[in-house]
Amino acid sequence: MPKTARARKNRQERTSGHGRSLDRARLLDLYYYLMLNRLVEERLSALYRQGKIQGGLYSSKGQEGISVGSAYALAPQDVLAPMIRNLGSMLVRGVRPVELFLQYMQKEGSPCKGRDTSLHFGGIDRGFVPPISHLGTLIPVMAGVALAGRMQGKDLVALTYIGDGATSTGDFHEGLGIASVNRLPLVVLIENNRWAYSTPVAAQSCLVDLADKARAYGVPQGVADGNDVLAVYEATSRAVNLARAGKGPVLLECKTMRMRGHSEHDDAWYVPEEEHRFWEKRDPIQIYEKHLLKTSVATSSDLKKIEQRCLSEIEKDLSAAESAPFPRPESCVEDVYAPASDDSEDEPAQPRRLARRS
Amino acid sequence: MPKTARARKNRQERTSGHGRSLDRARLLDLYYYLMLNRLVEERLSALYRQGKIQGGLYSSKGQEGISVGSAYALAPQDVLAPMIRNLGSMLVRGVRPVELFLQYMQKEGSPCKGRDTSLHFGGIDRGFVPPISHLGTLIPVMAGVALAGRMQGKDLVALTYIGDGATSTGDFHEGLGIASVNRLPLVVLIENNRWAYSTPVAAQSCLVDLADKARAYGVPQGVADGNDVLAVYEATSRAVNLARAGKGPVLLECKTMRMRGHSEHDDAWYVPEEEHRFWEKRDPIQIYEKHLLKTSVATSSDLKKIEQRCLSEIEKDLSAAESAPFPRPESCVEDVYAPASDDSEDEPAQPRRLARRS
Amino acid sequence: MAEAVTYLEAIRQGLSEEMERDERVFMLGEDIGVYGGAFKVTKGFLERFGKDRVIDTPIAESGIVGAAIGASLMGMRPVAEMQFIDFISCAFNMITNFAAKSRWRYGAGVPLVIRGPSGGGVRGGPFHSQNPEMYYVHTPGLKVVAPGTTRDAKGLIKAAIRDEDPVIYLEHKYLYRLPRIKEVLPEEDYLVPIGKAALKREGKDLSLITYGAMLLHCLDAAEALDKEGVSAEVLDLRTLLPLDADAIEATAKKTGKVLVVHEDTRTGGIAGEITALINERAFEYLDGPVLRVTSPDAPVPYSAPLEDYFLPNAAKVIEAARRLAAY
Amino acid sequence: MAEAVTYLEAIRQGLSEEMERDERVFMLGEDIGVYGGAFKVTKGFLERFGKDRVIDTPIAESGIVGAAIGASLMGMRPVAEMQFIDFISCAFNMITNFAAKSRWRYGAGVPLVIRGPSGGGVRGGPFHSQNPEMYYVHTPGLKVVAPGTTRDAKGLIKAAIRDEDPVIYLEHKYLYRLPRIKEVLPEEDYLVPIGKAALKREGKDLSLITYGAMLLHCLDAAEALDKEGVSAEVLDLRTLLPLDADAIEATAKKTGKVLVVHEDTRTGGIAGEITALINERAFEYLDGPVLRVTSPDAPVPYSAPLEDYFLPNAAKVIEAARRLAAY
Ligand SMILES: Cc1ncc(C[n+]2csc(CCOP(=O)(O)OP(=O)(O)O)c2C)c(N)n1
Ligand SMILES: Cc1ncc(C[n+]2csc(CCOP(=O)(O)OP(=O)(O)O)c2C)c(N)n1
Ligand SMILES: [Mg+2]
Ligand SMILES: [Mg+2]
Repeated sequence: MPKTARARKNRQERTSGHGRSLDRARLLDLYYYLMLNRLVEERLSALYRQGKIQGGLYSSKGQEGISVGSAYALAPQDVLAPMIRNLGSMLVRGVRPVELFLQYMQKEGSPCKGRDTSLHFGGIDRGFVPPISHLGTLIPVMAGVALAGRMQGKDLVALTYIGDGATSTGDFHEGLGIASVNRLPLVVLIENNRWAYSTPVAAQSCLVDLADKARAYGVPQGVADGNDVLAVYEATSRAVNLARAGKGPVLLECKTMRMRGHSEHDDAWYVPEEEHRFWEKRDPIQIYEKHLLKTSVATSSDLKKIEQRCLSEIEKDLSAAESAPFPRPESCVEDVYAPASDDSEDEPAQPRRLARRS
Repeated sequence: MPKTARARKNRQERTSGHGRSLDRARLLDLYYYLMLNRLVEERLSALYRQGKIQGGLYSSKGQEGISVGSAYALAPQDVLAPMIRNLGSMLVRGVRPVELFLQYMQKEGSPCKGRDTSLHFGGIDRGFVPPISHLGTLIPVMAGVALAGRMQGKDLVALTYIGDGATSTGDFHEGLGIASVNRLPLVVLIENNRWAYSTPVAAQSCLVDLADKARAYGVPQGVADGNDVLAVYEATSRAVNLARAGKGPVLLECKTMRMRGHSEHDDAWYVPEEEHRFWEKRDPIQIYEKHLLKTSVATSSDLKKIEQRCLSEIEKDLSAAESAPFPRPESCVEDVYAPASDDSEDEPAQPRRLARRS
Repeated sequence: MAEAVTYLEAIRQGLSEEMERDERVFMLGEDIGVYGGAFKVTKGFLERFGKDRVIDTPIAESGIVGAAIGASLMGMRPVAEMQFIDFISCAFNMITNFAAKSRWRYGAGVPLVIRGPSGGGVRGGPFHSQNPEMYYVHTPGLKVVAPGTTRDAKGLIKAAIRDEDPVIYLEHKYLYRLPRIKEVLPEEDYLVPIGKAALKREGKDLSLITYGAMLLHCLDAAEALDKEGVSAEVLDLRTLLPLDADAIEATAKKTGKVLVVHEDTRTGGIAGEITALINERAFEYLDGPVLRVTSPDAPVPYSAPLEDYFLPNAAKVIEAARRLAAY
Repeated sequence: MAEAVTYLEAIRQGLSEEMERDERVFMLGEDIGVYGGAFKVTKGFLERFGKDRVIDTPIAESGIVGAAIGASLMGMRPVAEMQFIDFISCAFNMITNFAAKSRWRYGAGVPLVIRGPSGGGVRGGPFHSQNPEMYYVHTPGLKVVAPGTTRDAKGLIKAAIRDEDPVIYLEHKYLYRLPRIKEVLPEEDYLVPIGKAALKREGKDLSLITYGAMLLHCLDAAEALDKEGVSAEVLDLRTLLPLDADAIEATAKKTGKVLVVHEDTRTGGIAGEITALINERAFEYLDGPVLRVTSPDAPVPYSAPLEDYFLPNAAKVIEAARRLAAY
C-alpha cells in the first residue's frame, strides 16, 4: 500500500543540513533566535535562583536547534503548538522576551495575567496553541486545528512537539489515529532528548527510533539530527510539505539530549557522566557557529554583535518586567466564562458563513 | 535490534492450520465448542426476539473459530479476558450454557446476580477477567495480570481480545507500551471482523494488517485466518509460547467477518452484499466440518451426534434458567464495598508472603 | 398545521437548524455519519451536510474531544457525540483540563458541545445508563444542561451550540421516543436560555426541584399529591451548571419545604449543592429539612426488578413529599 | 527516643512498613524507582525492595491504573503513584468504571491504592495544585482519604493498603515538609481506620468541619475565635468517602452551627453533601444555616497574590465563623 511504501521510503533517511535554501539574512536570523533562546533561559534560571521565579522552570539547553529550526520552517498561516521546552519556537513566532519575563514573574501584564505557568500562553491569533501540563493532549487538539484549517480552506499545516516520554500517552495514539484516517496536515515532531524526567527512553519504549511509531498508522516519518538546526529546518520543511500536500500526518523524530535537569530543581544526577560529556561536544549553537564561520556566512564579530543585541534586548525587557505590577488578586476569578453579552441569547440568528481565504 | 528483528520475522507469516498436534478427541472437542457457541447464540437471539432478553446482545457468528481456537491453546494456569463476542472462549474455559441463559435473562442465580450485562462476568478463580463496556481497557488490565503472574512465580500467559475498532483507543497504546518495556507474557488477539459497528476498518486505520501496530512497540506479531479454527489454534499456541518464553507481548491479528449486525437490533444494512456473500462461503464451522470429514477424523453421523448433544444441553439449561427466579430487588445495592469484617482494622498485621507455585 | 414530535426529533431539528444557520457548526463522533448515530439522532445528516461536516471517527473519545477543541480554537463550532454518555469518561481529562480552563488561562474560549444519551430505565446496565453530570458540574468553565421536555430539548441544543463556552448536553435516552412527551414545537427559531430553570407547575406547600427524566415522575407525584390536598410546585432546573440559584431561592422561600429529586446517585449528587444554596439563601424560610430522593450509591443495575428498585419514581417522591408536608 | 518526623516521612514509613509486612504490596508509577519520586516519597525503595516491587513506568496513567487493577485481581496489593494528583484525570475511566465497579458487578474486589500530591499553596498553577476528591467521592465503590496530620498520614496509608477496596489517597503537598506539623509517631504498628473522622478540637458554640491542609487554618481560626469568646469545635473528616455521617451529625447536634471549610472549589464541593446530611439528620438542632468557606469556582492560579486570594485561610474562616456565631 502506498502509505506504508512512503513510510518505508522516508524511513531511513537521516537528514544532515546544508541550508542551501536559506540566504545570509535568514541564516543569521536562525543564529539570533538560537542565541536569544539560550540567553533568555540562562537569565530565567538566574532569576529562579534569586527566588524571583517560583514553580517549574524547564530548560531547553541543547535542544534549541529543534525549536528554532522547526518553527522557522513554517509558513505564516501555519499553526504551532509548543511544549514547555519550545521557548525558541515561540520566539521565532514573534514572542518577545518581555512576555516571558512577565509570565515567569507572574506579573499583571503577563500574557495569561499571572494565572498559568511557564509557556502556557499564546493563541490562534498569534499562530500558536499553548499546551496544558497533561502530556499528549496536544496531538488530538492539533489534529482538530488541522481539520478546521482544511474546512476553512486555509492551506495551513499544524505542527506540534512531543517528548520521547509523552509518546507513551494514549492521546498520542488517539490523535494520530484520527489524523491518519483523515489525512490531516499535521506534523508531530518527537523531541527525543533521551530522558523523560529520570526515565531513560529505553524504559519508555523498545524502539531504537521512535519515528517507527509511524508504522502503526501507515503515515510518513523521518529522523533528523536535532542538534543541527539546519538539518531540523530541512527535515521539518520536507515534513510540512508532505503534510500540506495531503500526505500527512507526518511523524518527525529529532534526536537530541536534555543538557540540564528535568526542571531547575533537578540536577540530573541520574544521567551518566559519559552521556553528558558526549553531548556537550555537540552543542547546537557551537555547531551552527562553526558552520557559519566555515561557510564564511559570518565573521565572529558578526556573531558577537548578534549576541550583544540579544543581551541588550534581554536587559531592556527584564527591567520592564521587573518594574511591572502584580495582578489584582480578585482578577483570578474572572474570565472563567465568556461575558454574558457574548451569550447565546443575544447572538443573532443570522446565517453564518465560513470566512474562506480566496 | 533483536525485538524488531523478531517482529520482522513473524511479520509476514500467515498461518494455515493442520491441527497435526491435536488427537481425535481434541479435534472433536473443538467441533463441540464451535457448535455449542453457534447454537447457544442462535438460541439467545430467539429469546431476544421473544422479548425474554433486553439490552445489548452481540453475536459472534462467523467468528467462533477465533474464540474457540485461541482459548483452546491456553494452559490451565493462563488467564483469559473475553470481549463481548468471545462466548466461545468462555465455553472452552468451562462456562456452561445455563450461566449464559441466567445472565442474559437477568435471573437471581446469574453469575453477576443480574447486575451487569452480556458476557460481563467471571473471575480469576475461573481463569478469566470480564470486560467493562469501555473498549481498550482490558489491555492494561491484562498487562497487570501478566505482571502479577510473573511476580507470583506462576508461569502464566494473559490472553485478551480486541476488535479492529478498539485498537484505536488510547488504552490499547498505553497497555502495550507498559507490556512491551516489561516484556510481559501477554498475548493481544486483534479480532479484525472488518467492522466496528457501522465503521469499516478503513475508516479506523490506514493499515492493511492491524498486526503492524506491533511495530510501534517493537514486539512480535502474527496474522492468521480467523475462520480456520486450527489456524487460530496454532497461531495462538505460537504466540502463547513466545509470550511464555519472555519474548512478549505478542500481537496476533485474526482476520474474519462479523456475519450479523453489531447487536441484535442492527440488521447491518450498511455492509455491502458482495462482502457478506463472500464471507458466507467461509463459515468457520462448515470449513472445519469439511476438514474433519476429508481427513476422516469423523463421519457426518459423529458430527450430527455432537450437534444433538449441544442441542439437548441447551434445552436442559434453558429450562433451568427460565424457571429460575429474578433477583431480590434490594440486592442491587449490596456488595458495593467489601463486608466490614474484611476491613483493614481487623486484618492482622502478620507478615504476608506470596504464595508461589513450587 | 405542525404535528407533535418526539424529544429525539426535537434534538435532531435543533442540530440541523444550527448546521443550516451556521457553517461553522459540524459534527464528529462514532457511527454518526453513514449510520446516523446509534440512536439515529443524526440520521440523514451525512446526505444533507456532506462528509466534511458529519465526520465518522475512530473509537477514541479523548481524540474526538481533543479534535473538537482544536477546531473550536480555530473558530469552528464542533458538536461531538458520545455514542453513550457513559463513554465520556474516556475524555474526562480533555474536557476538564483542556476545554474547561482555556478561556481562563489565556483568554481562548472553547465553544463546543458534547452530547450523548444518558440515564437509565432501558435495561442498559452499569455502562449504558450513567448520569455523569456531577463530574462536570464540579468543573468551573463548563456548562451542563439536561432537558426534560421536548421543547427544552430543542431550545437547549440550539443555545448550547451558540454558547461561547463548552457545554455538556445530556439527552435522556428514556425520553427519546416516549410518546407521552411528544410536543408541537414553535414554528419560529427559538432558544431556551442556558442557566435558567423553569417552573413546570405552581404550588404552595412544597417544592420539587428536579431535571431530566425525573421531571415526569415529579409532575405525576405533584398530580397525586394534589388529590391528597398537598400543593406541590415543580421546578425543572434544565441547566445544572450554572445553576439558577435565584429560581431555587425563590421556590424555597415560597413554599419553605424543598425536596430535591435526581436520578444520579446520592452522595455528591446535585441535591447537596442545592441544599447548600438554600441554606445560604433561604434558611429562615425553611419549615423543614431539604430532603432528597435519588438513586442509591451503587452502579445502575441491569435486571428489571433491580433497576426498577434502583431508580427514583413517582411513588418514592410521593412518599418523601408526604413526610415533608407533614413536617 | 524517636524524633519528630514530617508528613512526607510518615507516608514513606507507612509505605515501607507495609511493603515489609506484605509481599503482595508493590509500587508502580513514573520516576518512583531510580529517582525515588518527584517528591522523594519512595526514595531508597528501589534499593530496598528491588525493581520487581518498585516499578518505573512509561508516562501512561490509564495504563498504570489498569495494570494495578489487573495485578490486584490476581491478589497483589498495588500502590500506584500519580506524579501530581492532577494527572489522575487521565486514569478517570479506569478508576471510576473498572476499579470502582468490579466487586459489585461480579464479586471481584480490587484492593489498590492510588496516591499522589494534591492541593495548592506552592505556586503550582492550575495543573499542579488540583483537589480532585469530589470526582471520586461521587463514585460508589471507591474510598477517598485525605490526611491533615502527620500521624493520620501514616495510619491512613497503612489502612488504605490493607483495605479490600480501591482507595484514593490524597497527600497534600503543602504539608509534605511543613515543620509545624512534624510529629513523634508511635513506635508500634498502628492504623487510622478509614471512614472515621476525628475531633481535633472540642468546642461548644460552632463546628468547623474540614480536612487536609485546611485543618491547620481551622485550628488557627478556632484559637483566635476562642480569644473572642467563641468556642469552636474542629472536626477533621480524614476520610471523604465513606463520610463519617455519625460524627458530622454529632457535632452538628452539639453546637447547632456548622461551617464547612474545604480547599476544593465551591460548586459541587463536599460542603454540599455535608449540608445535605446535616439537613437530613440534625435539622431541628440547627441554630443557623450551614455555611461554607471554599476556593472560588475557578482553576487554581499561579501568581502569588492570586493564589493567596484564591485559597481559604484562617482569616476567611474567622470572618465566616463570626457571622455564624452572631446568627
Ligand atoms: C499525563 C502526564 N503525566 C505525567 C506528567 C508529569 N511529567 C511532566 S514532564 C514529564 C516527563 C516528560 O518527558 P518527555 O515527554 O520526554 O519530555 P521532556 O521533559 O524530555 O521534554 C512528566 C512525567 C505530565 N505532565 N502529564
Ligand atoms: C470507549 C468506548 N467507546 C465507544 C463504545 C461503543 N461501542 C461499543 S462496541 C463498538 C464497536 C466496536 O468495534 P470493534 O472494536 O471492531 O469490535 P466488534 O464489535 O467488531 O467486535 C462501539 C463503538 C465503547 N463500548 N467503548
Ligand atoms: Mg524527553
Ligand atoms: Mg470489529
